[in-house]
Amino acid sequence: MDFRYSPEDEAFRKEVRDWIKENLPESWATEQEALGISEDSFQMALEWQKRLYKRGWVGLTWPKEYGGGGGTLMQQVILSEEMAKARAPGIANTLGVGMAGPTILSFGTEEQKKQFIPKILSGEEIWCQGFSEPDAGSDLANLKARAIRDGDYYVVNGQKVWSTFAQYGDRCLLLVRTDPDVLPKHRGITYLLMDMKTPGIEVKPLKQMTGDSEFNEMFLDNVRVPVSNRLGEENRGWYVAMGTLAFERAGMGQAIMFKQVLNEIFRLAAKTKRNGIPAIKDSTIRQRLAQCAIECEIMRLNSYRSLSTSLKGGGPGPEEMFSKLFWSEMNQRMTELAAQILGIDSVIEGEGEAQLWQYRFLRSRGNTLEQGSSEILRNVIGERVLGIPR
Amino acid sequence: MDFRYSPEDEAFRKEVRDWIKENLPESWATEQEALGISEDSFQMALEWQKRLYKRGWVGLTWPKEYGGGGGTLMQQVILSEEMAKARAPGIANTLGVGMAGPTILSFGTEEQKKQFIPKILSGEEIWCQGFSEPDAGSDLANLKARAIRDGDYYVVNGQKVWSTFAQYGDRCLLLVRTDPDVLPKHRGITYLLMDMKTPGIEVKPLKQMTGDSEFNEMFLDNVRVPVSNRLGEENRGWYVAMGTLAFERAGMGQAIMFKQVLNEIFRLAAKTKRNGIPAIKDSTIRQRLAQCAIECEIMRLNSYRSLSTSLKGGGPGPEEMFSKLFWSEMNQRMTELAAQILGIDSVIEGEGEAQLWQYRFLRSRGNTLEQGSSEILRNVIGERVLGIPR
Amino acid sequence: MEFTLNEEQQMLKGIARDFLENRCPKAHVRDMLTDEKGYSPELWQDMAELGWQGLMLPEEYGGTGGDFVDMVVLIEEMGRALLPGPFIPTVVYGGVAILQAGTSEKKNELLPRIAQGELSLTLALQESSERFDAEGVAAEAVEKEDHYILSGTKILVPYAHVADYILCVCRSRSSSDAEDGISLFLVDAEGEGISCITRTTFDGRKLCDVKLGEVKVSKANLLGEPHGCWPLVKRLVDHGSVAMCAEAIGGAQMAMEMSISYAKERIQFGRPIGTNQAIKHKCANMFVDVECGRSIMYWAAWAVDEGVPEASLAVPMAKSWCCDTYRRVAADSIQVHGGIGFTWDHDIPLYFKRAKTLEYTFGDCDYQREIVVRELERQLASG
Amino acid sequence: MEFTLNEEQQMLKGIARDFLENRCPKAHVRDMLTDEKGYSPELWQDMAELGWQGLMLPEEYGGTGGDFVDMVVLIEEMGRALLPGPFIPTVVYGGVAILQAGTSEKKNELLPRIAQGELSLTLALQESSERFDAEGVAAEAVEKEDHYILSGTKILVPYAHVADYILCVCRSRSSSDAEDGISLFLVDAEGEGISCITRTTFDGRKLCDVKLGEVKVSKANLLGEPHGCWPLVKRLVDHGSVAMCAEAIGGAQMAMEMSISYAKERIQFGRPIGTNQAIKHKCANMFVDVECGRSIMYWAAWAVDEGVPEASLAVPMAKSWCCDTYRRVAADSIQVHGGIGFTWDHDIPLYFKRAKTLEYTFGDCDYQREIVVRELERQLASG
Repeated sequence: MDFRYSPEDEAFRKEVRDWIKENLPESWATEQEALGISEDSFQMALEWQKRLYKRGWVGLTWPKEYGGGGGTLMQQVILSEEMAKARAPGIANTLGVGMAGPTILSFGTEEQKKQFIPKILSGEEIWCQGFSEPDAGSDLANLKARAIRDGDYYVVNGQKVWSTFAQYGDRCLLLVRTDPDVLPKHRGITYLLMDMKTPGIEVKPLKQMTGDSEFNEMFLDNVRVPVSNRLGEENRGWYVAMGTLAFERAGMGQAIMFKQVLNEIFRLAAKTKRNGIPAIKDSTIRQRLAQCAIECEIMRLNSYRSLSTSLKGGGPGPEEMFSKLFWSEMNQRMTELAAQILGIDSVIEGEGEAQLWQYRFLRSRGNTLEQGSSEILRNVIGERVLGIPR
Repeated sequence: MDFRYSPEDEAFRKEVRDWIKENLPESWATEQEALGISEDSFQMALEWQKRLYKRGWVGLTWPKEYGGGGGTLMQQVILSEEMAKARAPGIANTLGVGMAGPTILSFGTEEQKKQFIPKILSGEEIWCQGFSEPDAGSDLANLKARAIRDGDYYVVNGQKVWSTFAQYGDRCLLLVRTDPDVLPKHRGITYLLMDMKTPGIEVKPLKQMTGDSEFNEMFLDNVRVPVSNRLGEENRGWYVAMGTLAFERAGMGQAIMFKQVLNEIFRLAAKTKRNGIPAIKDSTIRQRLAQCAIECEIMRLNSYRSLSTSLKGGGPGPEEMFSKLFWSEMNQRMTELAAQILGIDSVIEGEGEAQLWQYRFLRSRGNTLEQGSSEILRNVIGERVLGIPR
Repeated sequence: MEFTLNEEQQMLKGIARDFLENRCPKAHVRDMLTDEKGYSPELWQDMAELGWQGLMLPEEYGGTGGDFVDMVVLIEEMGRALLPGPFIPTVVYGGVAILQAGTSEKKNELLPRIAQGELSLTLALQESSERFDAEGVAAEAVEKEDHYILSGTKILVPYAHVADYILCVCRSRSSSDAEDGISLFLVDAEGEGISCITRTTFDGRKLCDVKLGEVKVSKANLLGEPHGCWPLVKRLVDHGSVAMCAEAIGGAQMAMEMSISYAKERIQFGRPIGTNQAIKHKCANMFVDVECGRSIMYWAAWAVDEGVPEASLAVPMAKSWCCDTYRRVAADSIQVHGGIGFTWDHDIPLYFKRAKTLEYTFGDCDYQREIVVRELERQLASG
Repeated sequence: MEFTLNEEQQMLKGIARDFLENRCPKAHVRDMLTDEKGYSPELWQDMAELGWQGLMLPEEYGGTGGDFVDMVVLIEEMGRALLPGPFIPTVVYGGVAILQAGTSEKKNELLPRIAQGELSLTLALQESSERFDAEGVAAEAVEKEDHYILSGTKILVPYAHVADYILCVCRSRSSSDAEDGISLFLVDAEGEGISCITRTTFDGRKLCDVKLGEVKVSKANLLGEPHGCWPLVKRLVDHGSVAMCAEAIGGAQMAMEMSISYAKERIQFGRPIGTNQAIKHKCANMFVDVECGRSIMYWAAWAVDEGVPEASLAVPMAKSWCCDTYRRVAADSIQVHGGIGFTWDHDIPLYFKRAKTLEYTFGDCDYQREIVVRELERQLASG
């Protein structure tokens, strides 16, 4: 057991730091979150992605032949760590790089890889997704958006919800039903890569309780998707989709981001009075601060364990199975603590720091719902990891 | 809404207080709990029951014709309150008065009432129960102890567990299977009143994690129970049993008992140092003390609500549906708090106050299991009270 | 011993529910989120016609002579409907203060107008110290001939921007005992020297910073004894806290009912989601918490109304339990509803936000628990 | 970057599990509940033959030269088996203290005997003040020619009744800084003036009150610098705390495995009880908590072993999380098992009781969290 980084790793880290110092405008470090979900925020993310892409640091571990960086996993981790420490903005093509790319690299044809991967990395084509439907949330296999084969095309009709970033999307990861009769239902699902400019697609933003719109409803009316844009075989889309979800791991960068949020809460507790005394002098606040700090540290260590297992070529370790379950509930506790420290100021509309905490607090309620609710994730752990029957 | 007692009630209260002052030896107030589950403790309870019986205060609300007191519900509540305040010992025939009597009064024949009720009240016949079996715990309807009709007798074979006070029992509330084939299974169950002196009964104490034995295993080998001792119809015992469980309400006396335990914890916190300072100066301990105090008070108020509804002749109110769920989990929090205040002293074997808290702490773990586990009770609330499907 | 709603209370509850379902649907609540006043004067007038503003006032002042428990029955329904507006400030702070401490002239002048829905009042207590006790009162009242001059800044004053009168808690005399020297003034909100900055909570309520810049107030506008008003102020806060408990329980009840319905109706994996214990047990816990909250809330209401000593424990206990409950129930309701419960257009987030605002008003649940322990220590010490 | 067990560690783990399943079954654990010594000297000897007491000692002293992480791998298995006895006091307190601060004479004299299983040691730190910091140390050591005279009373000294040597933490010099003036003495447990009262915890461990009645200790038996031993004592406590975390995680792991098995096997209502989310999700939570505990426990072990500054945060974090986890997992295991899990003869209560004892040793989880915040405040203040 050894938690030290090798000299090569540290050299790469310095390279990253130096580059960030030169390329990341100082104000960007905090500006993006303040901008919320907006066109301005998206444009900043796009510009940042372009700069990173030029340096070869989008898709750092992806094959060079498709525009990737050809780097090591360790380098990728260091890159994420440093980006998080510098509070760099996110990239624009979150879903493209986080989900579409890895999925196409795993399941796509050579043509598909050549066609899509480079533009994912450069940000030329922004990806969104269309998985859930009104009656297919936790029960995703129940999806009904129907695709009927018509020559070299699938003709798709149906409705999607919770389509992340569909308002900015050029292309879409789409799950459709190609066999309506088969049981179990997940055997009749096909995975398509849909061009968002195809006629018949209508996107309606879905306003969240925060007031922002990250998600959308998407209505599909006789949308024609070429069969060549099918990923994997017909009716085998479920297996591709399950592969996709495996790429949604929380990484080291996220752990560091939480640690920074924690430090902000500490500073908030030091400067905010609660019932007449600084919040940080209050034992019950201190207990909660400590608990959040412990959980943040555990998240970091779990990421190290995953990394260490991956570096040795092992499959996902136990700690990866609950990473999202863990941080989503932790984040609710953290943002609730910040709100409690601020007290009534956290519920008043306005501007400035209190407003940011208000946003984070409200937004965190979605964490335990999106990408598998906590209830579903506990089922998965109980059934798939611990082997308890359904 | 009015939380005051009427002058008549207050007069009765004074009568009870005066009587207790004359009839309850001072040392008894604390001695019984210190004696634990033992023959001495049982004999004290029996003596106490006899004194109360002589005064007409066992079964205060039961009809006079069977030896009851013919009093009002309000008087019964006041009696319980005062007994709890004086820390009077429990009576010996807990199960007889708490469960057997009310069940026989509701479902028994005139002969059964005349035969059993007076001796329940006087303590001449101590009752125990035989419901659960190794494979019928939460799933009580799955019970298998088989009773086969043989003339005027049922011949019973099988095994029971968690038989409360079977070691002292003269008579037993017994659930047996008379129809092994019927579905749903609960339609083949019969309710018997078994004489514990019948040949073929073997009782083995079941040692709990506290070291005490409140419960027993009971082995039945060709035990002959007269058909005249059947309660209700053959194969209809389930409905009688469900009626029985309804009598297991937590009452006002219990609420007061918890309030006294709470006060003890307060005193404990005041005199016990924790990390160098009195525990009561520690904010996190204070928060927990407050939460326990609030819960104790809620339990008292819920009892008042039940009482008020009953006085008006109404059925059980919503608060009765979760009384046991509520206090069992509250008691775990309370005893865990006391243990935490004592710290390491609470885990060391010895004598005195710490030992009593250790016992209470360990014993409380059984609260969420006995008489319907918390999981089962939440199901019942969800399904029967809220109408959510199974 | 009587711990059930009487017939009149049940009738009041029924009427209130029908009226508010009709007149205060969620569309109205949403409209008020961005409304400058934050409430509908028309609805206010119609409530007055139902006798709501006068519910606790004696008949001689145009009221119906109910008690605080009746009021709490009504407020529970307002919480269920998320009714916005200055009802509690006007009726519970203003009405109770004038009724309990006003001169007969003030009573005759103001109470009938409250009952008729002509007046809106509020209470200005808190200051930048963000304390809830007497030590937090720094705003000064200096005696001068037949009047006082008030100066200082009050914060978080509910609906001061639409108030006709503001009850101002000021320090009129310095003393080693912080609770001594507190006076309560009935201040004309239009009076000279008063300025008001209005802030909106995320559930659409209005909280104002009220600046008292040398405001001249006649001695006739003193409420209660000069310098000795802290007990009255505390009583007002107790009334207000219990009113908030009622709002919380009413709101939690509604969020729970919505969750239970959704648990029965929403089908996933071929069966209602409520068949899963993760959902079913959440609903069961909501039920337990809400019913327990109802028990302690009504107990506190009765104790405050009767002015019995038990009130000093009942109020912080109720505030802590009911606000914890509302927060937990609303959060779990989002979880039961899944993604749809996280959207702007769904009603559950309105309850979730309201729960937070109530929780932080007059001290959060930790604070209330600390008060509970202090009071219990005092009681145990005095035997 | 390497956060997995290496091959040797995995082998050690496997051997330990097999050996302990065989030699320390629950029947042995139960026998020891009422045993006067509280452990089996025979088993102790066999463990020494496996090299366990010498695991962390250099080869020159008869050890195998492992590190503290290796030791923690072993102790995790001991926690799983609920092995009673003075292993941690002897090996972690005694062994580490002598290795880090002993003179070469003492090392040569004692370490080989530890490795061979000939010696049992313990640490006497706490006193009636029930504090865990230097201010709690009141026992005095008065210098006199070539020796010190020790007086005072130490409490909660593990297995002092069977110890050959007791490491006594005493105040040898008064100072305004409580951490200054602390010395550590290696005291012959049979020495004149020492008396020992043995108490038994409900999980069968022995904790002794050790009275130091003018005990004469030669200067040769000083460990480390006189007056400057608090950092060493703290290091010993850190090692001990992490060892307890390992015990906790090993025990919690076993309680969890038993619960999962029971959830799969126990049939009620015609199906395994684990099909109910109330049970399934409890098991899932156990799994998350235990795995997280393992992550932070190994991190703390590495940090303590390396002596890096991160240890000051890692240790209280690990102690708090691991002990919380053990308590929760054991309590939930009783609940999963139902009535049978509440009986004396079932193994789960043994884990439940062990969890409580570990929780309260060296400060409960609240205390650890308070230390975490203090340390974080210090770090943030110093940038």
